[in-house]
Amino acid sequence: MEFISQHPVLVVSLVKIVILLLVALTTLAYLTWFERKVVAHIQSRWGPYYVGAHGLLQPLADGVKFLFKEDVTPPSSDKLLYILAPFLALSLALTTLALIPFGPATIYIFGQPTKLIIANVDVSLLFLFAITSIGVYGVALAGWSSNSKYPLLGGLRSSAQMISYEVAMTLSVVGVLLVAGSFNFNEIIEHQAGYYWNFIPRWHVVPQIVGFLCYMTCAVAETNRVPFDLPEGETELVAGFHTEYSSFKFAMFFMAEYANMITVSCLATILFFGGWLSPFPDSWMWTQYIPGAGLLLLGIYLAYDTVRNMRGIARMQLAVVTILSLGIGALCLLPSVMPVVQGPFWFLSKVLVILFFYVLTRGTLPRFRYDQLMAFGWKLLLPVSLVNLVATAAWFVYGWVKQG
Amino acid sequence: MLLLDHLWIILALPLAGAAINGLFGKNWPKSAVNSVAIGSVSLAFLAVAELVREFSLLGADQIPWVKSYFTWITAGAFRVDFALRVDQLTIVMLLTVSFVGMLIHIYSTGYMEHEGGYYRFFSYLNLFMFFMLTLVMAANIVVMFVGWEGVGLCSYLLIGFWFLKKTAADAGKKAFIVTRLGDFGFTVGILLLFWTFGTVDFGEIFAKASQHPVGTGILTSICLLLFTGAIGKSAQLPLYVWLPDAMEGPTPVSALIHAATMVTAGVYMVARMNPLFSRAPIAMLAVAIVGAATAFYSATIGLVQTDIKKVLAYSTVSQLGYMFLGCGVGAYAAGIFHLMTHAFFKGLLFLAAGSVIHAIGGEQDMQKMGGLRKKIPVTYWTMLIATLAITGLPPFAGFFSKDEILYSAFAGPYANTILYGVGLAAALLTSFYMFRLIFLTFFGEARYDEHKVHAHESPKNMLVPLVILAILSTVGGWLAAPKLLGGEDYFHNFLGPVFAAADKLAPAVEMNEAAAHTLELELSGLAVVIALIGFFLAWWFYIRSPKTPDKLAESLRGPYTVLLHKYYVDEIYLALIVRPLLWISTNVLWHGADEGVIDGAVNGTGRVAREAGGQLRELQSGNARSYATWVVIGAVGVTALLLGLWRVVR
Amino acid sequence: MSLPFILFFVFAFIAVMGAVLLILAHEPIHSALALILVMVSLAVLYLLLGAEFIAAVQIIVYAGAIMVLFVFVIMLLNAGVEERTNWSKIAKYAGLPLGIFLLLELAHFLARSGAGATTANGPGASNAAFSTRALSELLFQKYLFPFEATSILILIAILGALVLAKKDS
Amino acid sequence: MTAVPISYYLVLSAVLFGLGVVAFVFKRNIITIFMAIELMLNAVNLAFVAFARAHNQLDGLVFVFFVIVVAAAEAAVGLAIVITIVQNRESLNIERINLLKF
Repeated sequence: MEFISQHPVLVVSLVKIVILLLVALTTLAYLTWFERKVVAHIQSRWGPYYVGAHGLLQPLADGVKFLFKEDVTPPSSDKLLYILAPFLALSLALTTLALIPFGPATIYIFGQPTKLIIANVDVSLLFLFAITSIGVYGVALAGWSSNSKYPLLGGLRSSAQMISYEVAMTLSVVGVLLVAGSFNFNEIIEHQAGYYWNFIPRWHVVPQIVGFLCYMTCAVAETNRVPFDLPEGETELVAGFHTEYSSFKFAMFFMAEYANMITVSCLATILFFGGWLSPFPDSWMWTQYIPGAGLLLLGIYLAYDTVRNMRGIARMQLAVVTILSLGIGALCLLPSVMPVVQGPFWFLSKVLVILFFYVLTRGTLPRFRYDQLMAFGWKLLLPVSLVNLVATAAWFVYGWVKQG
Repeated sequence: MLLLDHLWIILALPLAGAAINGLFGKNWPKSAVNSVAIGSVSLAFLAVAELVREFSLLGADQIPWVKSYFTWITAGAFRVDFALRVDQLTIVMLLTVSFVGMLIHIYSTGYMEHEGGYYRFFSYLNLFMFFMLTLVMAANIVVMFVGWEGVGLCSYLLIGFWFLKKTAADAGKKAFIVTRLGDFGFTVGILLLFWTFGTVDFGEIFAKASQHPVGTGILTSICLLLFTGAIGKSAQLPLYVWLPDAMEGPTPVSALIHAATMVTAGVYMVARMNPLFSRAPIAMLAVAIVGAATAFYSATIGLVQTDIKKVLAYSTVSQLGYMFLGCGVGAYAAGIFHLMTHAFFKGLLFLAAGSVIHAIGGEQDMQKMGGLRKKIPVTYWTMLIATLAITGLPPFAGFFSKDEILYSAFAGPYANTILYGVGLAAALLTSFYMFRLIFLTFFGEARYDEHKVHAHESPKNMLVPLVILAILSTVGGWLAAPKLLGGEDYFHNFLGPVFAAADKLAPAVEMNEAAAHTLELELSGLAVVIALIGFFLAWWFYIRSPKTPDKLAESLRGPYTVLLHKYYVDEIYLALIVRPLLWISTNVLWHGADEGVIDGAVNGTGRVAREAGGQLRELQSGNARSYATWVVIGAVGVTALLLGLWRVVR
Repeated sequence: MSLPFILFFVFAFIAVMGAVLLILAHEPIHSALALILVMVSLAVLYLLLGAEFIAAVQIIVYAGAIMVLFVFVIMLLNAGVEERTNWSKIAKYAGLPLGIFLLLELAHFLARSGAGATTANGPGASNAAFSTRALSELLFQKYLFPFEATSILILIAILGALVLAKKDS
Repeated sequence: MTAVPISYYLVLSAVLFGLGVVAFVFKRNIITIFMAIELMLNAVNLAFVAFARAHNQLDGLVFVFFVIVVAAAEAAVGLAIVITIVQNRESLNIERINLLKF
């Protein structure tokens, strides 16, 4: 006990971790719902609809399903690794979230002042890359330990793919590092404060547009998403590295994938879209009300929807959601809470936009061929990001901008 | 100030040319090789011109302009920068070397047209330019020495250019080795210099030297040693023997290296070192004596030679003698001036001679020429001009330079009547054998087989340099035309600063203006008369009554043969030096030291190694794990050792 | 027992265990994982020593690239249980004692020198993190030439790997 | 909060190095032997960092950096070699690859 009182930081971090985990896992779950909905609408379907209002309970149902399915372990598999792999994948995917700053505001937990970030490391970006680079093992080991052909191929493919695109990804980010002159996320974000002609925000997308495009492409590839989802390309290797996996282990891979999506989107937001910075000049005071107002409007619409369309149990469920959003909206309008909320709100909304882009690509783009994938990575992305890097460096050397 | 800041460009250009031609030229068409070679050299010349322009803008306090590029050697106190130095003397040399060099490059394209190893030739030629420019621009004696040896190397390569011809190869070797004798002295001189002044940089040396008392033994010995180098390089008595043989090389080479530039390096060096020499009167006397002696001596040999290039070679030696005489009597400017004019007219003479040889299909013996006047007019006229110049007839270049030297030998600060007399005699001989050459070559009836050989004028690219040089050897002298001959003595005023130190030391000559002028007039008149006498003798002997020479040869059989065999010097050297050396090398060094000791040791080592290997190879089980273990054993041993040492340290 | 000590001992133990596993494992892939374990724990120790950048690089390059390469090759060659031949007698008998001996020697030696070092400037060096900026400045100014040299080395390595692994058609 | 004495780290690195040596001698699988080498390199790196900390000088870290880079190059080439060996000799056992002898 006294050990804990000696190290209050530990306690605070613990609390924060718990909160973050809860939020993250729910987000994961509802991300699947979100994706299915969007894809469905792209294909002019309804998507999940019957479990709960607008299928809002679908993720829950899926989770339950996964939990209660039989967990098959292939006899010829390498048991240890077979079990280790999914844990590795998921835990690493979630760990990265610890480095993400959600807002500038300082909050108090047990009277301990602390920021909206779990680990504010000096070299956060490097650490994030470090963790993601370890993430390869989850897939590779899964492929290997299943001791069967398709998973092996899938594992090989995905590890090759991840290594290849990691290079380009890192390089495309270095440009931003040059501009910001720091590895620390908060510093990078703060460096993006200010406005061109005091209304266009000084985000890094503007000077680093090339880097951003490279980054997004690599990010999609890193997370094995369409159009780069060859490791689990159904038409080629059944389900790739997790063919042999079933039940909750499979679910873990699934969650890991979405967690990676979130991480990568957060990273994009931080590096290129000014993280928790508001897109509007601070001089415009009314922007402070946007979060609350937005949620209130959403609540009102939901209320209307509830009354108008919903019947029976669905109506209650949606009512709950309505009350939640109205309540949170009202909460956000409290003068004490408002400043705290700004950062997270903008951050999350930006992340959401990028995730939407993700889903959009998935819904619309066809899959690459493997050699095309490799050629694309090595022969196009890598050179381009290198050129971008060199250009940025030259930019500084010949002093066209001031370094942050 | 582009070039003042980037002096290295001037060096880089020919070097690049040499590299490109040497590496890639083999399979290139001649045109390509030409453009590279000539291009680089002409660019170098332009660079020099630009340099001169910028130099003219410099204030007097900025001269000498020294630029140090990097530290080349440092060993204790011994520190050598790769530094370049530009002052008036350098400028003169640069202009001469680069310009004459360029002309001769152009000439060579015509002369070497039908020779093999075309690219090789030009690569060497460019390399030579590089080293010569280095020598001239060096700011310390070590860099100068690099250039010094470099030109020696190129001379060797180019003399032996037709290395399949034994005489040529031998001549190359001879040139290299004989020069080396001089260089030995030079090297020792350098070391002594460093030992005395603790630096090799000219500027510092001169500064230190100016505090040094006059005529100390150490200074004298330094100067004498350096002068030994000059003797070797500029073919003075007694090391002149290599130069005549060097004529085995292609004529452009003789013109560039053995007349215009390299052989004058010695003179340049002496002039460069004037603050030292002027502090060592004995050394200066030695320089003057050697110069005068050589001038006369080789002129005598020149009288009877029949090979046209040999004659020119001996004349070169004697002219170099003049230059040294000039330096020796303290008229450095005059010496350098003669160097320049000589570069013009002697270069011209060689090129013209080459043109003659070219014209009658490679014949070099003057007794097989004659009557070429009509056949090859341009060559004839240019060569005539050159001859007039070298014999010192006004208003040609040679007149002024020679006249100066003689004047200062007679009435200069270090005047010495005997030397003057010798010089005058040499002048007489010079004009005689030069006109003899002209008459034998161009006058009288053709002594070659008209049916076999069709004498023809050389191509444009050979004639153009001739003409240009002819013009220079005509007007070149007026730069230094003294006042009373209606000239403004630009040259001296220009070089003044360089030799200021020397002139300051020189004993004053008590003589009033008028007297000086009259004396100078008389002397130059005398010189001209002497030259004319030489001309008439030659005319009498070879035009008027061609029988006379042979009669004379009959009546003076002894001296004639002696001269014909060049005083048997080569034979003497052979007997006294070469043979013994050869014997020692063969029996002691080769069979004794090399085969016995060194080879024995090497073979012994080999045998031991083989035996040991035979035993040790058993360890090579081919099992990498065993190897690994051996490595570990080694590691353990080393660590143990370290621990032991650690204890000792503690 | 303060936090750094706890962390040190925990991760030191993990590292040693990893190394031992590396030796004992029969399957190369297990050895690889053990080695990854060692590397990660070493990275943590680097953090303890305040070398954040190196820790990150250690994980990214070593664990994230090099070891992935190893795992990849193992998967590619499908390397199974290694056969325990014992044809090298000397390795069989002398190997272990030598290893232990060297270990002891080194420990002795390093501990001494380390003690010397620590006493040299104050017992227990401070744990303030090394600044990455300073490191980079050192790397790109004092050690610029070695840096470039290594880049050339990498290039050559890439070419070499290509040439070796390429199926000569 | 007192820091861990440097000598602890050094001893640890020595231990790891020793284990690396043992692995190097005792493993038969070429790839594993490679890993043993990597392990030794890591041990050395630890020592480097520890010394850097002891003297509060960054040069040690730079050396670690270089070691890592070189290790990467070595792994790339080495594994390529391993692949070729296996393609030619169908065995990963280093004791079977024993042509390199008198």
